[in-house]
Parts: sequence; structure tokens; C-alpha cells
Amino acid sequence: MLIFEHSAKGRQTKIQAATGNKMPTDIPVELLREEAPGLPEVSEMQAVRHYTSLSQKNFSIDTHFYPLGSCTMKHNPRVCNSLAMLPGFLSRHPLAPDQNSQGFMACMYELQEMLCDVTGMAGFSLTPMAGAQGEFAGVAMIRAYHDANGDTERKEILVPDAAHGTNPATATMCGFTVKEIPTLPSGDVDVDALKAAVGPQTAGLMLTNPSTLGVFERQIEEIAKLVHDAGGLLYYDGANLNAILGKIRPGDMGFDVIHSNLHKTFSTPHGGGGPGSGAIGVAERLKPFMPLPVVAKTEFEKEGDGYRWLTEKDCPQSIGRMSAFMGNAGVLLRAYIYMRLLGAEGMRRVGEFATLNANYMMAQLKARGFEAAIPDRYASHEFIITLKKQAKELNVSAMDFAKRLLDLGYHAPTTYFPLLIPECLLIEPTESEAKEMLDGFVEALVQIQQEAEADPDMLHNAPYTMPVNRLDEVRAAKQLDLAWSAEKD
Amino acid sequence: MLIFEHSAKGRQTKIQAATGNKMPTDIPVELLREEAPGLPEVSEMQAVRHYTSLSQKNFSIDTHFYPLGSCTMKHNPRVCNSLAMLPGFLSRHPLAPDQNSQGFMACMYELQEMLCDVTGMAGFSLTPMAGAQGEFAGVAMIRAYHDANGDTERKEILVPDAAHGTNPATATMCGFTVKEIPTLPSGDVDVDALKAAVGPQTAGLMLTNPSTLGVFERQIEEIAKLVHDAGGLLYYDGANLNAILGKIRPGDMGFDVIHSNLHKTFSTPHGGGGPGSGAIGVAERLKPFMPLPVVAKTEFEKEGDGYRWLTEKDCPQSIGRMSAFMGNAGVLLRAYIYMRLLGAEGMRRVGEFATLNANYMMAQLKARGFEAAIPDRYASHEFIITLKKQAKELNVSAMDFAKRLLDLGYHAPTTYFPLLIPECLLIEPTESEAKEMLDGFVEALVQIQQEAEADPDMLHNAPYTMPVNRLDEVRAAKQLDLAWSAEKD
Amino acid sequence: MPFVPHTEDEIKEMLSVIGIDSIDNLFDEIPSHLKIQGLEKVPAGLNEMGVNRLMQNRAAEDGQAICFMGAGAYDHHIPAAVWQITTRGEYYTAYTPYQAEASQGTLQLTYEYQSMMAALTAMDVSNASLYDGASAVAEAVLMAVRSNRKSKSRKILVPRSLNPVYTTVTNTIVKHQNIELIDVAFDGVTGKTPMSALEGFTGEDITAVVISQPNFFGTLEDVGKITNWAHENNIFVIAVVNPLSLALLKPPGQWGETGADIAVGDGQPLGAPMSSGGPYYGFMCCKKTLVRQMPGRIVGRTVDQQGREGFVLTLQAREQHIRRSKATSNICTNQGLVVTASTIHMSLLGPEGLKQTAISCHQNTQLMVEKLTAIDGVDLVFDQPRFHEVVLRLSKPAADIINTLADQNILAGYDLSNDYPAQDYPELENCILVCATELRVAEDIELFAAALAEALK
Amino acid sequence: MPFVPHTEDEIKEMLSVIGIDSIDNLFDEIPSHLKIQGLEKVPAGLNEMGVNRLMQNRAAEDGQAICFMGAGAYDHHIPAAVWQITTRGEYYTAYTPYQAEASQGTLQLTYEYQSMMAALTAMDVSNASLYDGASAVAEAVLMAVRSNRKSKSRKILVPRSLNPVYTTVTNTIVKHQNIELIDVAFDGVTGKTPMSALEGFTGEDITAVVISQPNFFGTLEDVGKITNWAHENNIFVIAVVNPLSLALLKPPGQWGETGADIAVGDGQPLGAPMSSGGPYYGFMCCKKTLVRQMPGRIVGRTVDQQGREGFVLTLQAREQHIRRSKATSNICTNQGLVVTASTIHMSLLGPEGLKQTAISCHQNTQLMVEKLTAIDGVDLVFDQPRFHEVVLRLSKPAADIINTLADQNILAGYDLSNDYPAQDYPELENCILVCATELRVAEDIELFAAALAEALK
Ligand SMILES: Cc1ncc(COP(=O)(O)O)c(C=O)c1O
Ligand SMILES: Cc1ncc(COP(=O)(O)O)c(C=O)c1O
Repeated sequence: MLIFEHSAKGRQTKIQAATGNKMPTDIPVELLREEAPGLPEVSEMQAVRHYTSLSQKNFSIDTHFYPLGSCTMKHNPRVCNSLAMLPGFLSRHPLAPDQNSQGFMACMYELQEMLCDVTGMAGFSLTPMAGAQGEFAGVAMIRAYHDANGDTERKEILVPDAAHGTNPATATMCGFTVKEIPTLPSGDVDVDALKAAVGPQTAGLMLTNPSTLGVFERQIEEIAKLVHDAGGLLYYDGANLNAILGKIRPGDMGFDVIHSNLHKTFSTPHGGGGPGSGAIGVAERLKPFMPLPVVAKTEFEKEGDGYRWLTEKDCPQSIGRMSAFMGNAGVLLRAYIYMRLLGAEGMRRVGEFATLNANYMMAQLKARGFEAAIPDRYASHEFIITLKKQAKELNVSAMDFAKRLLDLGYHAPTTYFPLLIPECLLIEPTESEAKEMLDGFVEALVQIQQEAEADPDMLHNAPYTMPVNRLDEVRAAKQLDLAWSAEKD
Repeated sequence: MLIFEHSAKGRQTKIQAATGNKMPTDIPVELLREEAPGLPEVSEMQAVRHYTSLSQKNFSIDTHFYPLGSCTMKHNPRVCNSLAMLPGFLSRHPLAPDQNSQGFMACMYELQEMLCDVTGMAGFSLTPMAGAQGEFAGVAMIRAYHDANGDTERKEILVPDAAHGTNPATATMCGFTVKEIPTLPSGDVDVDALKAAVGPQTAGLMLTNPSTLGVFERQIEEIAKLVHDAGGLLYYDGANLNAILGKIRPGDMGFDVIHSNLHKTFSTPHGGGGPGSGAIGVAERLKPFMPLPVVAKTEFEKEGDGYRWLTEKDCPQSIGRMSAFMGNAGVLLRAYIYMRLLGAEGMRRVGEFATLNANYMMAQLKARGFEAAIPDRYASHEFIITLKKQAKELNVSAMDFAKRLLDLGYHAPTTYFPLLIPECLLIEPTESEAKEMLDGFVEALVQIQQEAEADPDMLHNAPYTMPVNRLDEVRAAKQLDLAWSAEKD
Repeated sequence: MPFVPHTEDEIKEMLSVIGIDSIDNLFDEIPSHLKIQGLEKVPAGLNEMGVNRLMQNRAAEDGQAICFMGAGAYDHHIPAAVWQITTRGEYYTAYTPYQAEASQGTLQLTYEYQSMMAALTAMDVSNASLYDGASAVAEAVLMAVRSNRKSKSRKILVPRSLNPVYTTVTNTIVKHQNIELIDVAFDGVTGKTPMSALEGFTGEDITAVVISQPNFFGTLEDVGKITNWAHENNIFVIAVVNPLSLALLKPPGQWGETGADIAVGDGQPLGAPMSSGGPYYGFMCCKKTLVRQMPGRIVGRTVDQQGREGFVLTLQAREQHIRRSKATSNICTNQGLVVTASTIHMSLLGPEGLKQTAISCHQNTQLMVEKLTAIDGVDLVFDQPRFHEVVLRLSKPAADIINTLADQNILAGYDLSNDYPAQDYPELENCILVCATELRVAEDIELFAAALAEALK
Repeated sequence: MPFVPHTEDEIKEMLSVIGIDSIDNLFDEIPSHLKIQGLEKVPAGLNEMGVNRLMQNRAAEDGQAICFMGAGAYDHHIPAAVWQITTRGEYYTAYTPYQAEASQGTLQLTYEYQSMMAALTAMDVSNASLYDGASAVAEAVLMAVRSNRKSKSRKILVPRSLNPVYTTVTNTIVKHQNIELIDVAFDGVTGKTPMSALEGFTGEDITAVVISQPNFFGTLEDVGKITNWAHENNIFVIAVVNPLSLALLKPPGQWGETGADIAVGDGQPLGAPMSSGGPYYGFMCCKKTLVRQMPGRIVGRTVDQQGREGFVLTLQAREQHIRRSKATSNICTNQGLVVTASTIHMSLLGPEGLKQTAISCHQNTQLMVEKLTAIDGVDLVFDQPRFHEVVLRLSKPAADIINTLADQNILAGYDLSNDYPAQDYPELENCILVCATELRVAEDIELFAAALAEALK
């Protein structure tokens, strides 16, 4: 039932707002609204009940194993939430003068510093509001850098075919054309193809390492040299930073600019789709182009160290601003708190145990007859199972496996990404899952395999235990129903 | 799965506490623990997931209609929770000096005053921690009053047979013997029986009005006179105060002492069984005997009005203390906030709409063929349906109806209470439910009636959609399993 | 209308179904002279915004002092997860699990709680909670009187080193049943209950002895010896314990040869904020043989018709809705939500986390003793093994010093010579009871020491 | 190990299943000179207790000022229920509903959100959110360029009375695609965008005009006239609106004869705390005909195999995981959780609650204008119909006054002559932009007026 169906004309939750105000007479009528908007009119109890019950229809990390590859669905420590929501933080106006902001700014400054440290970059801007916006900032900086050097003929961005869709989409938004670079069966980039593609038209290369195939790009130093020698810059898509956190650093691999999805690696919640943060780090030569604002340390006359915002005056070459204020501040606070909880030692453990969990699951699944996409290498923090044999022999798809997993109490892994592996499941357990959960998931896949062999149709109709079974997506796209209205329903 | 089954030896959620401390050497070994207690060793994620998922196995007001008669399961405004949990309140030590406590004490003082006002009593003590403890305080005051008057032969407390079990149990704890007074089919007390029972041995009478039969005791003034004339006092069990809130007052009916279940009438949450509050109000003549502490207004030399605690010095005749500090302070704050939100006008509406909802449901159910226990009177805020006909003719019990209701998404009403109505459902919708919910519940009962007629066995095995179906209570009581242990499981 | 969802149209429709004209008709049976016109002391309703402002000001008025006060309520760290989960509507707004099938959340959690308390106390069984620590002692006394078949006296030995308000409350509750509480003195040098004071009762018909570990002064009692002595004399042992301390100290189930018979205490240190004194909860554990005399609700594990594990309220024959005037207690609504918090709290800390916390408290207290006794005018009263609380004698009136420090937002401790809840300890003039939990780190202690030194100058 | 549940035994077992000796082996493929030894700027980990202390101090440092600042972030009352429900784990820790059957909670809520936004703006459809109001303007510009088939110019008229940081952000994002943003001046007396300034472009090939209602100065624009003029000239209208104001003001779907084409804005006033600037969310609504050019996720209602109602992500062909370099936008992770809060917020307030709130803001602002302009040295700059924000000229440098009041914990407003994000309005020297929401009751306004009067003396 929709919230609108609990509505009754004239029903109000009066306690929530003022009452009895008259329409203002100092605003011309033609600027006033004529009819009240069709919002629901419900009691607080109805709203609480509706949205509480609705929430129970979600799988979430707090209720289920959620091994969604590339998304790093790890535990979100509850204290990060409660401390980021301290009244002092919630009520701070984004434009409050510096003297009312030193507590918040200290957190942001230290977050910048810590992110520089774990990524090996020279500067960090926290403003991008998700990975994709971080990518935009990065690619825009690459463009600004070349432009500043008068190097205006570099019109191409190279992107491996394993890349996430945001990479090419971003390059386009920044006015570049995209050239795809193929990947070898080993999971490494086809360096020969790269050599052929790179040239004076190359603005840069966008790379995820470990890649979305769940392996480390072994030729990274050679690749960096190739691109740099051609005058291009290297962009690091930090979606998989969790795999190497505290072990190796993109800056040391030769990357010039990176984004970090704080909602992945630094455990801010995914919120049913966001908010995230795509904080962006740069090597020394790109520092002048960083998006604003950035927090700087300063010396106040009287009270010792303090912090201030860098503005366009300080950074005339900045690519500019990406949001009205400074991005998803509350997300940044959560990431900051998480990093302070973990500390240096905890960071290293993240990379190690995320990797251990993935390799353990891969070993177990291989032992139970599943086919790994890249079978003879260690996985990073995630790995791919391909069900192409099952698709061919039993006519059950990765989608069928995914849906059936829901019945068994597991969120499905990422399916059909990366695009180059047919019928794939991209499985990312994260470091926060216990061995028994991994074992349970392996058993669930084994059970589904047996079900597929016994009765493939049974899988085609899964899931059975969810509030709905398979939904008609074609109808959704054809008979568009995107908003409820009193007349229609 | 039990939390213990997620445990692994050596697994820790280290972030929650200190680490690395050594055993103290200044405590003699024979006073130290030898083996670690068998508590679960789980990660934060496992604990969060376990208790989040577990919560989803509960019906609650925030998710379901919960018409549990006598319990007043109304909406618990969310703001009462967030404001009662402001850090300033949570971190106040109960023995903090008065100068660090004026904010809290102001709330408590005003709560005492408001409770006096809505009940018509002369004084209020907030210390009892639930209705039953309020009853204890009240009956102990009745005893103290008689003792103070040298009237020590009053050994009996009169209790109508419709009373809640806590009434007789309390009287016993206070050293009285209990004499039951029968109720007439009209729902009123049998005054002739009362006349016969009352006498010089009568310490007092405990009464709920409206009674647990869901009707107003019409002879209340006569009853009061009878008891008072015999030298006894009148105790008001305030469990049903919601029915008359803002309309009439126990003090005006002649009651000498009352408790109010703040978790019912004033909407503090029921918490899966508590905490509650049984704040206790008294007429003038019982004021000296009130349990401590109580907040008094005082004048500070410099800063104007202020508040202080009354102690044994101020109230040498007090029956004493009932808890280490001042009862369930956090519950009291929630009740205070609720009362401030409602205001005088809102109080009146509570009584009116709670009564309207009950009478509407009763009328609808009667129209659909159900038998009301007291068919020809208005209900108070609750009413009783008796299923004795169904039990006889169809062999389905009130319990069967109750269990089947769960399947249809409704918490069951109170069953088998009050004891004098066979196969009863005591239904209390409260004022916070919308008409459509009441209608839905009526339809559900009608549907169950039809199911009973078609296939009684189907009801005997309900519920079907809960995490478990009917549980073996006999086995639970015989093969006692009250605690998990590693050896046993 | 606040929290009343009815629209005008609906009200009309409902009235017409009932067959009346106005809501007032529903109150026709009530004598009209009883009907009130309005309320005098209840102000007009505020909206959320208004009540926010009010309560925020009130909370701010009380400030947030640095707390060195214990005396039964302790300032501990509570993991953020605890109350975030506890206040989920499904726990927060449910009631006693009368419909077991629709309450497996609360029931299973309570079973887990009982298991944890049994483990922590090393007792066989636990109930689902009582009101608080003080009233739990009273219930334990009543339970001992019911269950100690070898004693007819209804005499209970209560050491003066027990939290005096616990004694007061116990007396309030049990005195109506002809139960006599007999004071047992403490040793003026050690602060402990001396065996000599108890041995005076050897051979007498005593129903039970209460033993508090640590005692009110923070001093550790000789619980093993006392337990053995009691059991040799057919006296029940009621242990009153701080549950957090049990991660470190010997649990009551292991006191002496046979262990305590009943263990009670206040659950506050396990996840309840100090919040002006409540809600906390009283816990009660006992030997298996006594379970049918235990007051309060108990959850048992059983199976459903399909053999699936499930949980129910059990042994309800003890309770007042069945046995009415013959029930083991009148308790009905208990402290379920705080038990929920506590269960999550214990799960998050685990045995090691609880022990580490207890040791931190102890270490901070020892550091505090060292720093404070170094001040001129501060003396240690009982130099004995202790747990996280200590008595100090000041060279000036305790009340004045406490007030001076309170003005600086430091709660210096509990005045042992005050008149709450009665003149507790006249012999401890100018003495304060001070506590440092794991939250009172060195920085806080330095601040306290400096302020105290200044105040005593 | 924080957030890593592995025990020593489990690690050993897992390594043996993999067939290696140590975790380090898993990193063997990585050139060893790339491996780092440690981190320099990441301090040792703190436990919860330590981080609590740290963050509480940090939050306290910033205080809690009385806020008369708006300029794109507004201090509104948020009902307690909103974030209590929003932070339930099931919403808080889920992700984009890729598995629809296991995500009906988020999906249905998002559908409800879209319905509410469509109702509020009187537009046909809404997406599931963009990052914030500023970037939503940029996306709207890109969308207009894609969809206005009658225009080839890629020229966009942007009034100077639009929040200047929105203009800056839009420029950052759209400039790479050869899109030109053309400034349109405001009237120095009224603060409105005059028709005369627009009419200069009549007949030119312009892709879209941006209209802000209220504008950055709080002044109400002649939105109807501007819309009509634009449509007569085949220019798309991008409305930038404060969603709360729409409970009171004419919604963009009803501007002029035909309504705006795209409506965007920042959702912050509908349930997001100010929290230093985010997370908020950008909303975007449009005419049905443009839906396939809309960026961002969209939820649609459909049925399952049994005909039951259900919800799915739809029109995904627009998105980057399908169309990659040809997608309508690169946005992937959006602002879902804030949308959740906002949906609950709108449900709790309803149409009447939102309207009452909007009127309260307006009334408080009018009262504030009255009180402040009564002070010597304060002048009203634009004396025009407005919504909840106003420009005042001070007799002293704005920056000094703002600082003086900030030291008294009053945020006096936004300095219009400052250099953030560039010298915005040199012509508005010593001018501040001030806002009073429903929370700034008379008492606060008096306090502000007194402090301001004192500072201007
Ligand atoms: C490999 C990769 N790159 C980029 C992104 C985009 O990040 P965001 O969703 O935060 O915009 C994702 C997100 O899922 C990703 O997995
Ligand atoms: C009529 C009646 N009296 C007394 C009580 C006891 O109150 P409490 O449970 O708060 O102790 C109840 C509780 O359910 C009740 O319904």
C-alpha cells in the first residue's frame, strides 16, 4: 500500500508544524499556489508505521550478507553515525564564519591529510559527492592541466573495456572522446593494444587497480610509463581501494589523480543508493587545479593553529566548484571517524582481510565445481564466477542464480558486470564478514547448482519468499508509471 | 539462531572497549574470576545484524495495530524519545547536586503538577516504576494512614473480581488479606455484596473505573460513600485513565489514592515489557505518607524560584523509598513531553476519541454478529467480545481467533481477561488509530468467523505466517530450558 | 488533532454507526457534576518545535558535569549500536510478549539475556528483570523467606556496608510481611563486614544474609568465607553484585563451597545511561532448585508444532495474573527495554570487553586514589582491595567541597555523612565516596585533583 | 581486530584452504618495491570511547549559533521521526536497489518520493535525486541542450539573481561541452530580473533560460511572464525553486501558460539538517515528453508474475552502465538516504504542514525586517514581495559586523560583497542576505536586533 492510500482529506499530524497561520497578503495572488499539492495527509503514527514496515522489505548490510562486487558493502560502524549526527555538526551552517567552524574544519583537514597518506597523493579535495563526480573532477583537472600547458590537442581518454560505465560517461561530459583498450584473458590490460592507442592525442588513461575483474594489474608501472611518456596523465578509479588499503598506494604506482569512494573503502553507509563521496587526490603537479573548497592550515595571531577555506583567490587555476558548499559533509565526517577508529594498523588489515575473504571463497567455490573467470591468479578483494556453462547446459542464467540467492537469505553479487565476462557473478565479501557467513554463501550456491540440475524451471521463477516475485521490467519501461496521482489510482 | 551460535572463541569487537589491560595484582586471587563468563564473542556487525533481524520478528505499535485491552497501546510520538535522550538528560547523575539539576527537576515538578490536575489529586510522587509498584505504594499508604490513626485492626482490602491480578497480589505484599467483591452482569459492582463485605476490618477498596469490563462504574459515588463511612480508603487503579482523560477525574469521584500507568495514558513506550511508571497521586490527607523523593518548589536566595528534593527530614511519615533513586526518570521525561505536546485540549481529545473508537468498533462488530459482553451500554475506551457461542458450537476458542489474527496482520486483543467473561477478547483500539484500521480489524474478525464456520481445524493450527507456529508451552514448563550453555547445545 | 487521525467526515460517519449525535453522548452514563470544564495546570499544547526548544533549554541548564560520582549509578561508555538498535520501533513499541508467535524477537532476546546473566553470575537461571537493584534486594529477601524451608524466623542480616538506600527500599517493601532486617556493622578500619560481626549470629534462626560485592564503599568483602559460614548455619546467601565487576571478580555462583543462593543487583552498568536514575533494571539469578519461587517473568525455549525452536513466557503459574493474591510478586510491567539494551551491550563487549572495561575502571580508580591522596587534606579511609569506588576523608565539610566543585562542573562524589536517604554514616564525617570508571581518564583526574586541591586550600 | 571478525584459528583454516602460508602471499603478484611499510599521517586507532571524546570536543568547539543565515541552506525544524526512521539499518545500509525483489522498501519509497515531488512542483515526473541543487542546475542545462531540438546555440541565459555558486558550479560542469552561460542583470531597485533584460534576447537562438523563485535575494520573480516570453521564443524554462516555498507559491508546472520545462532545486529544506552543507540532494522534475533525456535513476511501478504491484528501476537505457559514453549523465550513486528522510518529512508535514511552515518563515522574516530596519544604520535594499530571505545594507563593513555577532553565537547572514565563490555582487557593498525560518521566533529576532544595534553603534 502506498502512503497516499493511507491519506484522508483533512487528516493532519499537527504536532509537526505550526498551525493557524493565515495566507500572507503581501505576496501578489498570481504568485501564490492555488491548490494544495497532492501530498499524503496522514497521522504521525501512520507515517511511522508505513515507513517502518516498508524498511523491512529491504535487504541491507545490517540484516543480510551483501557481497555486491565493486560496491564494498562492509559493516558501517554505528558510532560513525551517532557522532556525525552530534547536534554541533548537524546545526552548523555551511557558510558559518571560521571562528564557529574550527572543530569541523579540523576534522576535514585531518581527513585530507590521512587520505593523502593512504593513497600516496600530494593533495586532496573532499568536495565531489560520489565516485562519478570525483571522476569528473579528475578528468576536468587533466584537461585543465593540458590546457594550462597549451597542450590543447589532447582529445582522447583511454579506458579499458573492463571499466565501470561512469568512466566513459565522465570522459564524455568533460568533452573527450573515449577509446577502449581491450583486456587480456589474464585480466591484465593488453599492453600492445595500449601502445597502439596511446599518442599525442592522449589526454589520459582511466584505470581501476585492482581491476573490476578482481585482479591486480601487474604491468601498472609499464603502463604508467607508456602514458606519461606520451604526455598523458593517469587517472585512478578508487572504487577498489579497499583491496590494497594500507598495503600499496596508487600514488606510488604512478597515478596522477585518483578518486576514493569514501562510501566504499571508508565505510560510510550506502543509504539505499547514496549519498557517497568521491574525494579526489592529486599528485603535486595537479594541485593548482583541485576543485574547491579545500581546508588549509593557517596561523591565527592569538590562538595558535587554525584552519581556513581555500578560495578562488588562493587557487586561481582551480577547475572550480562542484557543489554549493563542500560536498557531502556528513559523509566526510563518517569517513573521518572510521579512519580514526581503524588507525594505521586497522587500514592495513582492511586490505589484507578483504583479500583473504575473497580468495578463500574463490578457493571454496572452485573446489565445489564453479568456474572462476580468472582461475589461476589470486583474487583481489573480489572475484568473478562465470556461469556460462550452466547457461549453456542447463539454461539457467546468472540472473536466475542471483534471484534464488535472495530466497536463501543472501543478497546477490553484482551480475553482468564487468561486461566482458559472460553470465558473471562479481563477488565481494569484504573484510567484515566472518568465515561462517562465507561458508554459508558457498553452500547456498552449491544448493542452487543442484536445484538447477534437478529442475531449472524452479530457478527461472525464483525468488519465492520475497514480497514480490520477478517484476515485469518491460512493462515498467513501456507503460511508464512514475508517479502516483489521485486521479489515476 | 541464538547470538551464542554466532560466537567464536577469541572473536572480539575491540572498538567497543579498552584493550591490553593486565589483570590487577592488588586484588587477592581468591576474589578474582577464574574462567571468563560464557558470553558471546561476536563482531559488531554480527551483533547489529542479529539484533536488527531479531527485532523484525516482533509485532509492535510502530508496525501493527495492537489493540491489547487494558494496555493502551497508543502511538508513541518519536519526539518524546529523542528529547528524553538529549545528552544533558542521559548524562545527569541521579545524585547530582541541585544546582546541576534544575532543568530536570523543573520537568519533574511540572509533571507532578499536571498529573494532580488531570486526576484531581492533591499531591503526586513519581517514584513507582510501574503500575504494580504504584499500587504497592498506594496500599502501603493506606496502611500507614490507618496506623498513624492507631486504626490497626483494618486487615482487609476489598477487590472486585474483575480486577487485574496485580491488585490482590499487591494487597498481599502489603500484609492485607483480600476479599473479592462480585460484579453484576451490567458490569457494575454488586453494591449489596459490597455492603455486606465492608466493615471495621476494611482498610480500603481497590477499583478500576472504567472497569476492566470496559464500562464506567455508575455507582462510584455510592461506593465511595460506603467505604469512607466504614473508615476505609479508596484506591484507584489508573490503568484505564485513558478512557476519561480530560473529561472526569478520579479525585472528584472520591478516590483517596491513585496510580497512573504513564506508559499507558501518557504514551511512554512499552518497550517489549517495560519500563513503565506508576506515578502515584494522593488526596490531601495522604500527602504526609507519599513515597520519596518528591520535587518541591523552593526559593533560592539569589536566583529566584528553584526546585529541591523532599527527603525523609521533610516527610517523616513517608512510607519510604521504592527505588534507589527516583524511579524511571527517562520514562517520566517522555510522559512530561507528551503532556506538553498535548496540552489541556489534547488531553480531553484522548478520552473522547479513545472512547469513540471503542464504541465504533463495538457497534460494527455487533452489527456483524459478534456478541458483546455488555451489549447494551456504551463502552469506555475498550470493550469485550465473548466467543462462548463459537467455542460451544464450532469448538474454536478465543485463543484460536487471536492466533489467526496474527496471520491477518493484527496483534491480538487481550484474551481471557477479565477472568469472569468466558472466551473473551478485550479490545482497546486507542485514540491514535484511524477509522480505516478499525474497519480492517472488523473485517478480519468477520473473515475468521467465516473460516471457523467452514473449517475450524484451520484455526486450531493458526498462525501460519509467523516465524513459528503454536509453541509447546507444556514442554516449556516441564523441560525447563531457561539459559543457553555451550555444553548443552 | 495531535495524535488523533480522525477527520470531520470520519467522525460523523462513526457517530452515525454508533447511532448518536455527538461524542459527548458516549459519556452520558457519567454523572454530569463529575464532568470537568477544563484543566488549570496543564498549559496549552506546544508543537514539536516548541517542545524541542523547551527541552533543549532544560537539558542545557543541567550541563554535563565530569562525573566522579558512583554510589549506585555509573558513568560508563555505551557503544553507539546499543541504543540505536534498542530504540527500533519493533523493540521500543512492543509490549510483554503475550502472543509468543508474534513476539519471537523480544522472547529470544530475553532468553539470550537470561543466558548471559546466568553466565555472568555463574548461577543456574535468571528472570527477565525486576525494577531496579534496590527493589531486587527486596524481592530476593521475600524469595528467601518463601524458599528457605529450614528457617522460620524471617530475620535477614543486612550489612551496613550495603548501599543504604537499598536497605531503605528493602525495608519499605518487606516490612509489611513481618520480616526483620538486622543491621550488621562494618569494620571501621577495613570497611568490610567482619566475620566476627556475623559469627555473633551463629546458631540463631536466620533466614538469609545479604552480601554486597563490592560493598558500598568499594571495598571487597570476604564473600567466600561469609557464604560458607551462612550455609553451615542454614542461612541463605543473597549476593548483591555489580554485574560489570563480575567480568573480573569471582561470580556469586562460585562464592565459597556452594555459591550464593540468589544473586541480584542493578543492571545499569551494562548499557543504561545514568539518566537521573532510571530506567535501569534489577536482575535476579538463582539456583535451579529455587526457580519456582522466583518473582518476575521467565522465558523458556521450546519447540513449535513443526519442531522448530521457539520461545515462550513460562512458569507463569508464579505470576499474579494466574495466582493473583498468591503470586510470588506483584510485578507485571518490568524493565524490558533496558534489558534489550543490556543484552546488545553484553554482546558487543563480550567477555573480554567487559573484563577490559572493569580493569580500566579499577586502574583509573587507583590512579585517582594516588592523585587525590597526594593532596593536603585528603585521606584514604579504607586501605583495602577495592573495585572502582573509594572513601576519602576531607579536611573540610564534604557538602561545601562538593558544591564548590559542582559549580565547576565536576561531580566530586557522594557525601557519606549526608541525610539522604537518612543519616547514613555519621561516623564517616566529611567523607566522600568517589568513583572513576573507564571514562575518567588521566586528564579528567588531573582536573579533579587540581580543583579539589584548590578547594581544600 | 576492529571490524574484522577473524579468529587466529579461522585464519589458519582459511589459508590452508587457499593453500598458502600467510596472508602476505596473496599480494605476491604486486612488485615488492610498491609495498609500503606503514603510514605517517594516520594516527594509531582509537576505540569508541576515545573517538567519542574527540568528536564531542570538536562538535562543541563549533558551538550552536542562532542562525539567520540562509543563502542556500536553511535551519528548519525536522520532526524527530524523520531521522529515527531514516537511520534504520534497512534504509541506511542498503545500496541502489539492483535486486528489485529484495529492495521493495527503497523502491516503493522512491516511487512515493517521485510522486510527491511531481505534486509539489506540478510537473509530470521526477527522478530519484541528483547530488545537490547546484549540480542539478548543471544537469538541467545539459538536459535542455539535449532536448531542445529547436535550438542549436547551446546558449543559456542565467540571471545574476540566481545563487551565484549555482552559476559557478554549473559553469564548472557544462563548460567542457561548449555551452555558454550568459549573465542576465537584475534590477538595482527591485532585485528582480527585469523583462527588459530578457527581451534583448528576443529572436536570438537561446536554448534555455534559468529562473530562480524566490531568487537569491529572496525577491519573487515574475515567473509567469518570463515563462511565456521564453516559450514564445522556443526557449526552454529551467525553474530553480525552493521546494518548501512551493507549498505557498505557484509551482513551476503552472508558471505562465505552459509551465516550466524542467524544475530543479535543492531538497535540503525538506528534512535535511544544515550539517555543514551536506548531504542534501538535488531534485529534478520535468515534463513527461522529456523523461528519456532526464539524468539519474527513475523508479517505475509495475507488476510481478502474479500481478502484484511492485517497483523497479526503469528507463535504465539512459544510464551509464548501459550506454556508457553515451549516457545522459555519469551520475551513479545518488543521494538516496536524504531522499528517504525527505519523503518521510513530507509525509509527516503533509500539504498543510508544509504550507504552515512556509508561512511561518515568511511571517518571521517580515517581523525581522521590521525590527532590523528600525535600527539606525540598517536599510532595506529591495522593497519587494519576497520569500523568507532579504537583503539589508549596513552602515559598517558587513564582514566586521558578521564577525562581531558570530562571536556572540549569532549568524547574522551572508556577506553579499564577499569573495566567495568570487566577488559576487560588488554593487551590494556592505549588504547582507538575511533569513528567518519558522525556528527564528520573536525572541531570537529581538536578540539579533539588540546585538546588531549594539554592533552598529
Ligand atoms: C569501479 C567503479 N567505478 C566508479 C564507480 C562510481 O562511483 P559512484 O557510484 O560513487 O559514483 C563505481 C560505483 O559503483 C564503481 O564500482
Ligand atoms: C488494570 C490494570 N491494573 C494494573 C496493571 C499493572 O500495571 P503495570 O503493568 O504497569 O505494573 C495493569 C497492567 O497491565 C492493568 O491492566
